[in-house]
Amino acid sequence: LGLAACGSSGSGDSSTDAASGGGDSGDLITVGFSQVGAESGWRAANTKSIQDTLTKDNGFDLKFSDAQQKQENQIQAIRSYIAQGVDYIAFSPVVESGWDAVLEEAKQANIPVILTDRAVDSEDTSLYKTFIGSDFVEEGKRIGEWVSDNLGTEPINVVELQGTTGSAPAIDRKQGFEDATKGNPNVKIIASQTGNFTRAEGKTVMEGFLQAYPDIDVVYAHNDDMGLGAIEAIEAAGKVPGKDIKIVSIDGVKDGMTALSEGKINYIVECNPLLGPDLADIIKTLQSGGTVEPRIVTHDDAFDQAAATAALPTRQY
Amino acid sequence: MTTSPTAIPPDQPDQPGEPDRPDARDREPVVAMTGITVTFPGVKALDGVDLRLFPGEVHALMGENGAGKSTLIKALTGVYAVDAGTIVVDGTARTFAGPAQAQAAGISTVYQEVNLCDNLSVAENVMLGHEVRRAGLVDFRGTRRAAREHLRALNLDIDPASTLSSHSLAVQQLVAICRAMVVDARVLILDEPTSSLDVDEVERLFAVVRDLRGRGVAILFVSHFLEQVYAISDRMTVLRNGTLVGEYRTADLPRVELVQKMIGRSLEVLEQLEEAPKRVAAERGVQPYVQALGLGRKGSIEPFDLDVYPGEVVGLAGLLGSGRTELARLLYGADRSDVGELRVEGQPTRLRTPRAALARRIVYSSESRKTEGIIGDLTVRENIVLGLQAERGWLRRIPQRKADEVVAQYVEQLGIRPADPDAIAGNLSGGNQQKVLLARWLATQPRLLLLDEPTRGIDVGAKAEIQRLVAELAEQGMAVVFISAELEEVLRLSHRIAVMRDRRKIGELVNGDDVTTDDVVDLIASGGQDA
Amino acid sequence: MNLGAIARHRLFWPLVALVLLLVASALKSPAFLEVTVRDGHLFGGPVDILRRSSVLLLVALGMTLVIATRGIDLSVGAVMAIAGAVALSQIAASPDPGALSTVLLAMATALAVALAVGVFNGFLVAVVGIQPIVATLIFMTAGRGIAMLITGGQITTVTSAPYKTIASGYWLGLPVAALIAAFVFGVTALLTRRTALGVLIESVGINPSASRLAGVRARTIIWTVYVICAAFACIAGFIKSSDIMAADSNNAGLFIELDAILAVVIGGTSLAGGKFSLTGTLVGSLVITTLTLSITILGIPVNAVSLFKALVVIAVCLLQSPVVQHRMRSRRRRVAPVPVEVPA
Amino acid sequence: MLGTVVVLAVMLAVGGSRYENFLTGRVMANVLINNSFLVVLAVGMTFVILTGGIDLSVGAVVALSGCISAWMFTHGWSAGITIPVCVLVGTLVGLVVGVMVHVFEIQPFIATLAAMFLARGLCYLVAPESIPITDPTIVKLSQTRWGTDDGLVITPSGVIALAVVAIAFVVLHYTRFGRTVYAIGGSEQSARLMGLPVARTKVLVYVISGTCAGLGGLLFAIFSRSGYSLTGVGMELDAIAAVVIGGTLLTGGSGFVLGSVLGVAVLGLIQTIITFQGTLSSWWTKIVIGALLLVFVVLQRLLVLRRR
Ligand SMILES: Nc1ncnc2c1ncn2[C@@H]1O[C@H](COP(=O)(O)OP(=O)(O)OP(=O)(O)O)[C@@H](O)[C@H]1O
Ligand SMILES: Nc1ncnc2c1ncn2[C@@H]1O[C@H](COP(=O)(O)OP(=O)(O)OP(=O)(O)O)[C@@H](O)[C@H]1O
Ligand SMILES: [Mg+2]
Ligand SMILES: [Mg+2]
Repeated sequence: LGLAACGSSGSGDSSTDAASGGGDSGDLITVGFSQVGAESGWRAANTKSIQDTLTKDNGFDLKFSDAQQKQENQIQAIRSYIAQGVDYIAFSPVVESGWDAVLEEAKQANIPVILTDRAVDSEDTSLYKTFIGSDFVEEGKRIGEWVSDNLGTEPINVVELQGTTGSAPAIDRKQGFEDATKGNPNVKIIASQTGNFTRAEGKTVMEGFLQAYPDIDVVYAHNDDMGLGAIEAIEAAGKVPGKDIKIVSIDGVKDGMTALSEGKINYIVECNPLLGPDLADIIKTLQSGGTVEPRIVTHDDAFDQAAATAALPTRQY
Repeated sequence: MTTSPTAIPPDQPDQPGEPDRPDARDREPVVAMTGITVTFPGVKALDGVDLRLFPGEVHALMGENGAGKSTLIKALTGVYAVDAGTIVVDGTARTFAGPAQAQAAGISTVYQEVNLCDNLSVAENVMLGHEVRRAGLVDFRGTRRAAREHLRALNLDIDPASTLSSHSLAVQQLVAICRAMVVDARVLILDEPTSSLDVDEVERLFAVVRDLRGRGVAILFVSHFLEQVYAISDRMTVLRNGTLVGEYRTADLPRVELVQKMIGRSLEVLEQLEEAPKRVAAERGVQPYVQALGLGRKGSIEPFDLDVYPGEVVGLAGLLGSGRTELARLLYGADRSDVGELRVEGQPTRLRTPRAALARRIVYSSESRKTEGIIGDLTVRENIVLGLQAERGWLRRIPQRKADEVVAQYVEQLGIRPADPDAIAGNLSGGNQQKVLLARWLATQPRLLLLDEPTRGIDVGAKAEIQRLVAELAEQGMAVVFISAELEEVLRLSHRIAVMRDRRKIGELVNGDDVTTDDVVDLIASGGQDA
Repeated sequence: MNLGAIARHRLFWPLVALVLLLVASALKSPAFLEVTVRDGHLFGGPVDILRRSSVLLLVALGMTLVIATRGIDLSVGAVMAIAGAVALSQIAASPDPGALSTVLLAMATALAVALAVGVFNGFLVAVVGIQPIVATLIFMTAGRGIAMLITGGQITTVTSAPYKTIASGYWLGLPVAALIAAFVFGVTALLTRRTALGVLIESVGINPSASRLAGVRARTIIWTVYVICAAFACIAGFIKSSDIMAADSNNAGLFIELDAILAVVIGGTSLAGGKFSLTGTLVGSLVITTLTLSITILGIPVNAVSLFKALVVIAVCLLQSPVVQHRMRSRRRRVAPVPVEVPA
Repeated sequence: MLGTVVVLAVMLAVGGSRYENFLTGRVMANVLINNSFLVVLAVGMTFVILTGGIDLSVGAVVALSGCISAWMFTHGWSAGITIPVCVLVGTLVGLVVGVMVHVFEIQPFIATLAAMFLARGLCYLVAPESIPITDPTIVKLSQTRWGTDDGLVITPSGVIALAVVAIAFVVLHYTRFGRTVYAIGGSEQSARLMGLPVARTKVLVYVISGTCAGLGGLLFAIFSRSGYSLTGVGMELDAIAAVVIGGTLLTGGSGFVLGSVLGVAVLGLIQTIITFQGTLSSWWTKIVIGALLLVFVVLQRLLVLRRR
């Protein structure tokens, strides 16, 4: 089903051709993309980047679907893409495991699959071409290292605002942080609770922490939104976020970066959502018969307050 | 004979040894309840009551509304737990955990309120739990066939496959009775089975009951119709206010004495009952309060004309399912008419909702008080003022004082018991619920009162009271439409009688002293040709 | 009143649960129950609980009325999201986000939108006759989509002092959010108990067909409760978005309908409709809010949070159940429950 | 149920005319394959709703059953033991719920909500992270396809789902138990006074729903070959929606299990249409799902009113 389309499409750098070629859909590469959902600002930016890059002008016919955070919807969408006979399938898996069956179907239909943002745990790596995205453990590690180096010079009490219980970023970011701070006896995680990656729950949990533990030094939030919620809680309790209680988080969304430049957050490790251009490149490469690395780690910056102030004017998301 | 109204007369229950029916003496009672006491929060519904049922006997359980008849039945069948007392069935003491166990022990019951599942077919309602099965699976054809046979026994020629809800309450009552007959019960309990049946149905039922009696079944029968009780029962137990008055052989107890034992008062009430309420001739020539011109509704009632004048009681006579209820519902806007015109005081009016009728001072008291009348979880007070309140709208709440006044007036006037405005209406006895419903409508001071079986399940005293009330209200200028399965009652009260058959109004009779039930029955039989 | 009578009260066990949770929290963190005055405001755990329970209480109050008519409203969370999205995107777009007039106008717009949703829900249930759970499921899904459409899927953040006051401000030393909830509670209590609305709602809930025949405008009443419910959810949405000064369309009020229903039921109102208790709902809301707060304070491990919640809820429900209540009375008696009639 | 059929046909016609490859065997087969677990859940839910109850725990039970099976497989248990266990987990939860509802008279909504929290809580304990399932039986089950080459295929899960539907149909319509279910839904009090085994039936109904949820969990485990604690969030609402769309009244006493299957088909088709459209943003997806649901229930309602 998918083969005919593959054979007939143009080669190499076809973006300009396709743009001038206009509506002839035969020249367009059909890509089915199944997004996790729209659960956060980060995800919205990610979606936008993909939708803005895989346009008709750039030679793509994007079939987009939102799985509403349900794996069954995502499997259903991928099956539907296979039935529709798309050229490529890309998706951000809701969960790591459970993709073998449907990916095998794609493989049988000769449709190449690209994973974005989150990995799958299939042992058979031939099921997908590549996985492009950040390394969550690494993100946690970088935060941990920064905390250990910059704040861990004296004994500090850290509270952790975890992401959604059981989700891969939550597990990995916790893991990375713990790995990095294990060696430093000064860093002590005194409490850890889930804030579900949301601002409101971040605030709620932080309020609880502030009631329960009078001596919090550092907040480690698994994403910016929970960090921003924590800022509200800390301010409401009459303390100064960024000074009385330091905050570190992951993501680097605009609100987070603004708070960082205002000194309310102390350190952010970026988790780049702009995967659209990379995805387009990978597809173009594959289309022209090239090969790609099985794991492409996106470039993630890390920002302290000065860097944030500098970067803020040019931030896209 | 003089007894104080409160004290229970020291009647001696007849000696069980005394032969009443030829073979009763050597039989042990199949059910013997002794010293039964049941209390609900705040109410002692039964206090040390005894009851014995003998095989091959019809035993009537008598008492006013709220005397505890239904409670006693429910205590026997395990619906309520008893606080004290013993229940002996077949010589062994039993406590049933529920109707299922009682049924298994051969006690089959028709409870007072129709308790069937109206989402299911007639056949299933009759046969549920006893379906004909083949290879473990329900055989619907066989089940329907069996059901049809059971229905035939009661002369009920309805399609067993039709859903129960499509039938009138009276039919449902017959179906419930049918259901009780399906099991080969040794004890059959009928709690007011005849309350909405007409003469023919009652006769039919009695034929079946006699037949069962002949086969040695013990039957417990509850009714407020004294004629019926005397026609069928061999023995009776009288309750008053939750206490036992005594057990008697029917033959030994004249009606007058029975009533006296039931209500603990002198003969007055009975006399009232006998005496026809005065019918005051309507002042003809006045505009009718309500005038239906070719009013009808497809599939439910053919177009009919009907005038109801102020001060007039119009009775509706007809057999089961003849469409009396439907007619009343059209006049109330409970169902919407699709042809014809309705005039209220000469003004063409479309009644789209009951609320619109209410605004024109037309009210309707439904025959099925359980599903369309009483708001079970609300108090007596709230139920009584509901009609008034609905009329005033939600914003202007009826002041507490006014509500209390109104409620007190009707509780007193209708003898609602317990006389506690804060009692939960759903816990009242059936008859008292009916009174509450009536109170609700009287409180709105309507101009036209549509009464659908208002005396259903009401005790003799209260019935007389209600009849008097209706006559009195008409005298004061209220227009009344009166529906009752009891033809005598219709005849006694109405100035005019509209006769219905097959969902059609077939004629009208002007009532007079010379009109008898036979005239009405003839009219129905003739289908209105000579009307 | 003797002890037995107190123990038999419907709200006895919920209150016990509330006290136990508070005591446990206070044991873990002794400062928890202290109320201090700081900058003229009251501070401390109890105040915090009051402030925090306002959102749930508002939603649950509306839900109580809906449930009393035998209905259910699953769309409350979506309405909260819409309220926040409309209000905040309007404030964010205005040239002067800090002006009181801007904020009031934005809130009025949001309220209008929320009322429209309520009207829509009520229409589906009361007029078209769709079962409440499905009728409101429509807006539970679509409403959140609309909220995200308004904010473009982003979290809209604003800085506006008057708006911030709603959730974080204090008046007369008390949190404004709690005062708003208390005010709405008072108004609802007046509306239902000083007028006939309450009893009419109950009558419609207990027996709709009998109520209609009694002349009660059943349809209008059912319609009204959905509108009221949406309005209350809208106010809750204001508090929620003001709390974080951001409209998080995807997460605002997510799953709050379940908590609200739980609060209503713990408060003793039956889902089968009929009699309702606003005080009960208040207690229910406090229990659930305290439960959530105590999870953090007691340091329940992340993986056990759900389990902890389940066990508390089950314990309260079991103790409150008619059967256990009966058992605990010295005089035992078995009365067949009076089931609520459900006409098919 | 006629309304459901008509609207379903309309949806297919519209979809077929709008999208290429829509009316193909493969797409239609996918609707069943992708929703086999939902079919089983909806069947169980139908029993509960017919008695006038509701079961909110099924989504979480699906997750629990999946997590337990994944956990057991990783700890070396064989499929012969694991599969029954993960179905019985559902049965057990159903039994607990049934006892809470019947013996303790806790309202079904609350009892099952508590069971939902409980099951979800147990999930986190059993499997904090998602666990892949590599057991050969499961892999085999998930890979087997019977059918034609053009995609009109059926999977073992699909067969199980259809078998469950058939059994449920017979049980509901042709056994005393099934008729008692309807009777209880019509009027529980009447059913009790009629001497029907109300207690047993009510408990059993939740046991059935729980068992179906356990089986649904197994099917989901086969479908996704993994166990994950966040599986099936909101799935109970899908199941309830399917049942109600299929024409069953939430007040109980009226409805058909086949209707529920059609309800699942409607939900599956809505999802399919959305992927075929392929241009809907996340929020428009939600709005369109809501709108289609609206169109659907209103149409169905109108059809019912017409027939009166
Ligand atoms: N479930 C209950 N809760 C509280 N009180 C009850 C309950 N059931 C009955 N009662 C009370 O018990 C008393 C006896 O009622 P019962 O129904 O037995 O009367 P009855 O003799 O059958 O009257 P009727 O002829 O009107 O049917 C009444 O005062 C009634 O209010
Ligand atoms: N004996 C019967 N056989 C068949 N159908 C019956 C019978 N009795 C009543 N029905 C059905 O019951 C339905 C309701 O009739 P309706 O309620 O108008 O009766 P009614 O005149 O008010 O009599 P009642 O209230 O005494 O039952 C009718 O549709 C009729 O078909
Ligand atoms: Mg009685
Ligand atoms: Mg009638």
